[in-house]
Amino acid sequence: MSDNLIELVDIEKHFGPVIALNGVSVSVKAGECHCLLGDNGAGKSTFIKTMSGVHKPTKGKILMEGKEVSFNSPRDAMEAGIATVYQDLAMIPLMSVTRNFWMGREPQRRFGPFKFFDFSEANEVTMTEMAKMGIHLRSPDQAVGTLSGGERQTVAISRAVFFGAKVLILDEPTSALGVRQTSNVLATIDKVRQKGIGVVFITHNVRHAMAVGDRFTVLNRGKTLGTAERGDIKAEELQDLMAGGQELAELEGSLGGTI
Amino acid sequence: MSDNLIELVDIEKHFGPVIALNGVSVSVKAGECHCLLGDNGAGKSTFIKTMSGVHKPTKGKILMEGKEVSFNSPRDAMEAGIATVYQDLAMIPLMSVTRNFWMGREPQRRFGPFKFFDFSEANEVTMTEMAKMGIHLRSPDQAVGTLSGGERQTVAISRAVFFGAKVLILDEPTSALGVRQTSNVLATIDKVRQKGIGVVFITHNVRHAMAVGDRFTVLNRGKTLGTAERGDIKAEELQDLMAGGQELAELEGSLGGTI
Amino acid sequence: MAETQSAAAPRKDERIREMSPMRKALIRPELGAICGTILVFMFFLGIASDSGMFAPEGIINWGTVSAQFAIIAVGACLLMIAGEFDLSVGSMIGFSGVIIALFTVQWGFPAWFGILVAFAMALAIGGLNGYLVIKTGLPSFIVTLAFLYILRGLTIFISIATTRKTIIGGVREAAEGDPIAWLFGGKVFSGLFVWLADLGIVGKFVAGPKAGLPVVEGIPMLMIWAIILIVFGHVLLTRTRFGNWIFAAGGDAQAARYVGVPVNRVKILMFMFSAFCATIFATCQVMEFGSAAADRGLLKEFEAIISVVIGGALLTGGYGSVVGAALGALIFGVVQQGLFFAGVESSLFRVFLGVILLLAVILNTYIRRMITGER
Amino acid sequence: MAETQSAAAPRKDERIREMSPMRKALIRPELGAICGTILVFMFFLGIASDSGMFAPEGIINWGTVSAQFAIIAVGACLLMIAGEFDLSVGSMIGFSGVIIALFTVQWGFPAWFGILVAFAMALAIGGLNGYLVIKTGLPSFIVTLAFLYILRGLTIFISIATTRKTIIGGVREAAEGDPIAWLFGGKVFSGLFVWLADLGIVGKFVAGPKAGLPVVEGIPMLMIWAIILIVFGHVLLTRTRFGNWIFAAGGDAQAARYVGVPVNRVKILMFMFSAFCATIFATCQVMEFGSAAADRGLLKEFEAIISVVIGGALLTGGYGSVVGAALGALIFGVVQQGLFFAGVESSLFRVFLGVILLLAVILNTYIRRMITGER
Amino acid sequence: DGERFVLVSHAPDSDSWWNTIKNAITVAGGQMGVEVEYRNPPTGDLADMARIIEQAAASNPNGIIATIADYDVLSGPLSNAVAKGIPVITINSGTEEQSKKIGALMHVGQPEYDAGKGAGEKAKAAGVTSFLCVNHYITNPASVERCQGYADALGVELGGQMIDSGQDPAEIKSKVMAYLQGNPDTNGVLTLGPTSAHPTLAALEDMGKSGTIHFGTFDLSGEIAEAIKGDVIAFAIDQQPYLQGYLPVVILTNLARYGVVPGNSINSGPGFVTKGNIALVEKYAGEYR
Ligand SMILES: Nc1ncnc2c1ncn2[C@@H]1O[C@H](COP(=O)(O)OP(=O)(O)OP(=O)(O)O)[C@@H](O)[C@H]1O
Ligand SMILES: Nc1ncnc2c1ncn2[C@@H]1O[C@H](COP(=O)(O)OP(=O)(O)OP(=O)(O)O)[C@@H](O)[C@H]1O
Ligand SMILES: [Mg+2]
Ligand SMILES: [Mg+2]
Repeated sequence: MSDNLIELVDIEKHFGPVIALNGVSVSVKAGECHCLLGDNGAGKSTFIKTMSGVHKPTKGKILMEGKEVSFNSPRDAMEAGIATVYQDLAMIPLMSVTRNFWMGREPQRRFGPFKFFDFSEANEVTMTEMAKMGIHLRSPDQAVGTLSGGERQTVAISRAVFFGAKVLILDEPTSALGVRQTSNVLATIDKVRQKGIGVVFITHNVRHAMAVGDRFTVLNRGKTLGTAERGDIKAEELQDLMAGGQELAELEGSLGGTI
Repeated sequence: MSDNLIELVDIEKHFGPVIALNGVSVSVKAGECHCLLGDNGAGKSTFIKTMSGVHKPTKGKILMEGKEVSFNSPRDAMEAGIATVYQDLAMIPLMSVTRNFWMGREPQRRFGPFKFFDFSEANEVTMTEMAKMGIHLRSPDQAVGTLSGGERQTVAISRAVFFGAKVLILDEPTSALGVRQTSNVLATIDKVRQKGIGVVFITHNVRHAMAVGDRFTVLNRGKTLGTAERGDIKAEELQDLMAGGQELAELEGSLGGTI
Repeated sequence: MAETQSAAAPRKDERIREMSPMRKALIRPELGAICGTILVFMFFLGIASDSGMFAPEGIINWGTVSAQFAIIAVGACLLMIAGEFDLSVGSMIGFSGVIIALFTVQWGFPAWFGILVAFAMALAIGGLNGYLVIKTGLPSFIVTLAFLYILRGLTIFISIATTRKTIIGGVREAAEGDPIAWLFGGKVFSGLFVWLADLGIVGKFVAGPKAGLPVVEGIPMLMIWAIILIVFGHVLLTRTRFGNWIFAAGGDAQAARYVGVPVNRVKILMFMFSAFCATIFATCQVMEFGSAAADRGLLKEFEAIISVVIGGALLTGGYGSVVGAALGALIFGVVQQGLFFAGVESSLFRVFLGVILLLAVILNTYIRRMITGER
Repeated sequence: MAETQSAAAPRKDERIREMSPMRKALIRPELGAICGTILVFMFFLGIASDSGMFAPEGIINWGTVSAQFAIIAVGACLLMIAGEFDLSVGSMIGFSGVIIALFTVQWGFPAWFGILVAFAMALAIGGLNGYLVIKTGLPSFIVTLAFLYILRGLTIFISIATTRKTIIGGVREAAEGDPIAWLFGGKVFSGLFVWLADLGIVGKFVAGPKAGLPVVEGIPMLMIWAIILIVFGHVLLTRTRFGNWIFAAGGDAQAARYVGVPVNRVKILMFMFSAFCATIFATCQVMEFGSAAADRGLLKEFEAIISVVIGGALLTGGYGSVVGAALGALIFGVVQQGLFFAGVESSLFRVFLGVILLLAVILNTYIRRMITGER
Repeated sequence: DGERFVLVSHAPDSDSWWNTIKNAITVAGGQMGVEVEYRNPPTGDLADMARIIEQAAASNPNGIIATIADYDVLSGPLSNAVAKGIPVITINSGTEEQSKKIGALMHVGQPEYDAGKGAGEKAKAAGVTSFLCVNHYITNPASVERCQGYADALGVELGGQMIDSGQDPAEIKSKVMAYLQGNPDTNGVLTLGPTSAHPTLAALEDMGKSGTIHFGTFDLSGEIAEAIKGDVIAFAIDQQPYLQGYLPVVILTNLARYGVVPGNSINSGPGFVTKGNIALVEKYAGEYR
């Protein structure tokens, strides 16, 4: 638990004239849930996309278990053990659950010189993994489009876990979910963490962050405002930080401080 | 404040084999914020779409200020004073702020036998209304695509208010927003309510509901679980109700009860 | 309090460089088409200025071709901005022409009646296209592709079944003295050109039956129609309530529906307008050349779409400009005729067209991203 | 605990009626095409069974036409499932054919060399198409529309510039004894048909130099190619990792990219495969008929797309089946040739085609919604 | 009685020239009491035409009438039909030799190149030195042969003098005008049919060049007849398509009924329609002429 699974140092990322990240450092340890918080446009998504190989950082370095690495594609990052679940892009609704589950890492079976998608294995694994997460599918051929939002998130998470992710990144997995679905996802995060996987969890909801987070990093306008351990910081302080710290007190006052 | 602006009685709505609403009654008073809560798929969106004329109810009736009405299109509902802001569908990103603001109710100026879109008035009103809500545009021609999510919500809300809505419906306006943007939207709701407009506010976040809500109605699987006044119910109870009331206690326990 | 807070936000954004005001003023949907037009004219002024391309007859020449493209491009442009497109334009041109010829020549009705029938049928078919797209929720590509085949088949079938010909001549004679027909086939401002010829600005015929008359007889009604439609389309789109609805229907039909825009009506009307433009095209053609043929208009749908896209409209709807589409048609016409004036091997025209299309669209995409903040 | 809770949810959903297992087993992407095929065969068995349509030569006849459609439909199908489409297929057919003919007849290279060059160029152009779509982010409609014009223009230009003709004959003679050419132009199983003719099942020629030989010489290689491509496409799509990537690339390119699917590679490869299929088509045609012409393949892109769409694929990608596309091609071929057999006025063929397309797509949409839960 | 013949042409659906032949087979069919079907590839793709011939052969008609638009493509299917014992008569494009090689009974028609050459010889006699060939269907091989024959008869390079005009009348007109403005020394025009002839007439009219340029065209129509009378068009090459449709049906019927057949091919053209012989032609132009 002491050593960092992954460490990103002084990451900068520019998109043409836009400076999306301006020197952000974050590290994730095994078995911890590291919450990434911040306002809209703070750069959270950009940051984790850098981590998962979607963007190449303009400056800064990435260390995996102490060694410097460089990801040229999401595939590289996945192979290094970094799995990412994006809110809207977790699954492809037109495809079956099995095909989605294995997408990009399909199990193959040799057949003479040819390799085929091994459906019997894939289906079996999918069904059992889904059952472990509490989702009982009618059949592994069922299209993802017929699942609810929370179920889709869960499929995506269990896929990541199954493929032996060392670091699991979740970008706003709970924003569109109801209370029950949310608690389902949070419980899943908790389970994943207990397996010794490092989780990066992005949310706008301080309560959700407090519920599962071990450490909290707040981004603001492309910079880190600092990292705090669980227990060192209260929900209200976090909230202040997330909003940039200014003027919010006033507003909160008028609304009862319960946002 | 005593009389109902709008009252929906025993609404049922079926989509082919799916029974989305199965007898839901809700009323909204002037100057109150009525929160609609419930799990994913509970039927909240379907309910408010019935209210705003998108769907016709399979059964049940709608009373506006005591008189029974029937809406054949969103236009009808708008004309009766019901304005709705949908989360993802509030604005059209490719169009300018002015065009979005006036969409569907463009001001016209006669010019002989012809009527033209009165841009000078439209632009002026847009700029001042936006400024009132705290958004300073570079120019009214700016495309909505260049605004942030919270700003888009605010434009949509101020549009609804400007057009003299008596009832303002907001479907999950805060789910993708950061803390600061959220408080902005909540503050806006507060302002709107103070003008004597009835607000229907859908959210999954109990805190957001508690922050601005006067009454709370929880839907579950197409039915009402009941309506409570502010002060009569605690956040935790509401949370329980939203999740369907079962088994959640257990889960909460393991996660510290702070979802 | 909320005000101060978010009011401050857009102002103090240190993370984005500001655009110069000059650049901002220039950036508009039709910018690409404007640049393209300037380039194309410069190019042909350079290589073909001594070929008569920019003499009055030359201008009327490429002007007419461009006007033709512009007429169907306006319809295609508004429809595309409303989020749909129409592959049946070409077949509709053939169909309307044959209907007019059948009624006037074959069945002996007055020309105005034939024209009215053709417009009525075209509007009905356009409406049907739109109705099917709306009701079935199918992509307009499929529905109008089906009508591309259905209309072309019907046109050939009807003309063969009734006249045993696929080319029906004699319309001009039949339409002689008709109260409406001259609106489509005539030429205007002939007096002006006689005057200009007397001044020596426009040349005169020196030989043949027309010796002494100006080489340019007048402005063909085709051009007048093109101008009317461009102005109408432009005003409709940018200056009216309905224009705002067109943008809204194409930008996000669902969002527009929810604020009360009658999206279905807008889309169906635009399908009808596209068919209307095709019929204008067909009528002008029939009246000018005096004959209708079942194969008229082949591939015109692509040419309309190309003009519109060169003009900066977005294939997926919600963005574009009628002026841009008109400039696209102008580029199309000038390049096509210019290559002839310049004496380039004519089969290479298609190669040029393809290359121009690609370049224009890449430029337009870049401009659009700057305007709309799209990524 | 979380388990029990959501585990229960899908089971006790009282708000949705269950589908019968029978219905569930039947519902598959190609269901519409299967029904269509059955209907079409029943129809023609009814009205044209005595016209020779179902005699061996008749079967070979519509079989060959369907095989032709199927060859390009397989390419178009995989490309469409990968989320793109290709309007340059028809022009590519003309281009490849002319290239082969130029190399073998005009420049005297061996046929295998000409064929290889044509395939190499087609793959390069397909790759370029794909590269442009990926790099510029433009819709493939625009990019391939540009290539529709560019390739057709080049084909006409090259053939006129080098041979002063738009048709180049004599390929068969030039390809005599070539080690590769028979793969495209030959016929197989001739022995079988001699035997069948001796049994009297297949007729024999009665006059001329071929007297005594069976009227069906053998199965044309075109059909063999169609079967190979269908099987290859089907297995690739449904049974391999790459097939899963094709679905993923078309279903949601961004989501696929994020889980590590090399979407760009998949799409570019599919553009190349589509060009490859077009070249197979062209080579078979050139080798069978011995000549190439610049107008070959006109409008074939639409026919390929129509076959694919009748076969149940989604125009916007991510959903479809190669078997469905093959059945779509079969329907297309049978209807086209069958109407001839049945003696229907040929111009009505297009009307039928349009109507079948509309009906098929409406049926397919309904089926797809049941499968995917799409709304 | 009730024999069934199939006529397969190479023309796309909308080619107006073939109406004459369609009308001819209707007339002949009525007179002979036989059924004649007309088939053609919808887009004019010759490979599709080969399929149609195969299909026609499969339906076992009493005879097939077909053009030899491309010998390479069509010789196979046609000789197979002959080998099946179906009498074949070739018409229109193609040569007598090709017809013989296929094993057809006879050829009724006129080769395209020779027709173009005939036109060119007339033009040369009229003093044409620089010409324009308006090709509205450049993708069809026969069209290029006509222009080539014309050029060869004049003894000049074809080169850029053949233009790819497309099928849209306004575009054809504009392109002709553009060409003539760019090449003012042009003194001869050849159009390949009504589709290109009508807009070219309009173009000349607009440019005031009607009657000043030697104008030849293929095929006839009302407008063309009018222009011949008005001295704008010098001649129209008429291969008398009516005969190409009528004769084969009559001959095949008689062959089927009485086993009689003439021994030689028939040249239906080229007939040159000029002001001198226009009167009779005009009445039926586009329908039977
Ligand atoms: N591809 C891109 N091109 C240009 N600018 C971009 C791009 N992606 C992100 N940005 C900009 O970078 C900044 C950070 O965006 P990012 O999506 O990382 O924010 P975020 O913290 O995830 O916000 P949210 O909470 O709304 O998801 C924003 O200003 C955004 O506009
Ligand atoms: N057009 C439709 N056709 C068929 N079923 C529908 C349709 N719209 C909604 N439903 C179904 O009706 C039920 C209620 O959906 P609704 O969108 O109202 O839920 P919600 O409470 O808004 O959920 P969320 O919190 O996820 O937004 C769901 O089961 C949904 O699948
Ligand atoms: Mg984000
Ligand atoms: Mg909802």
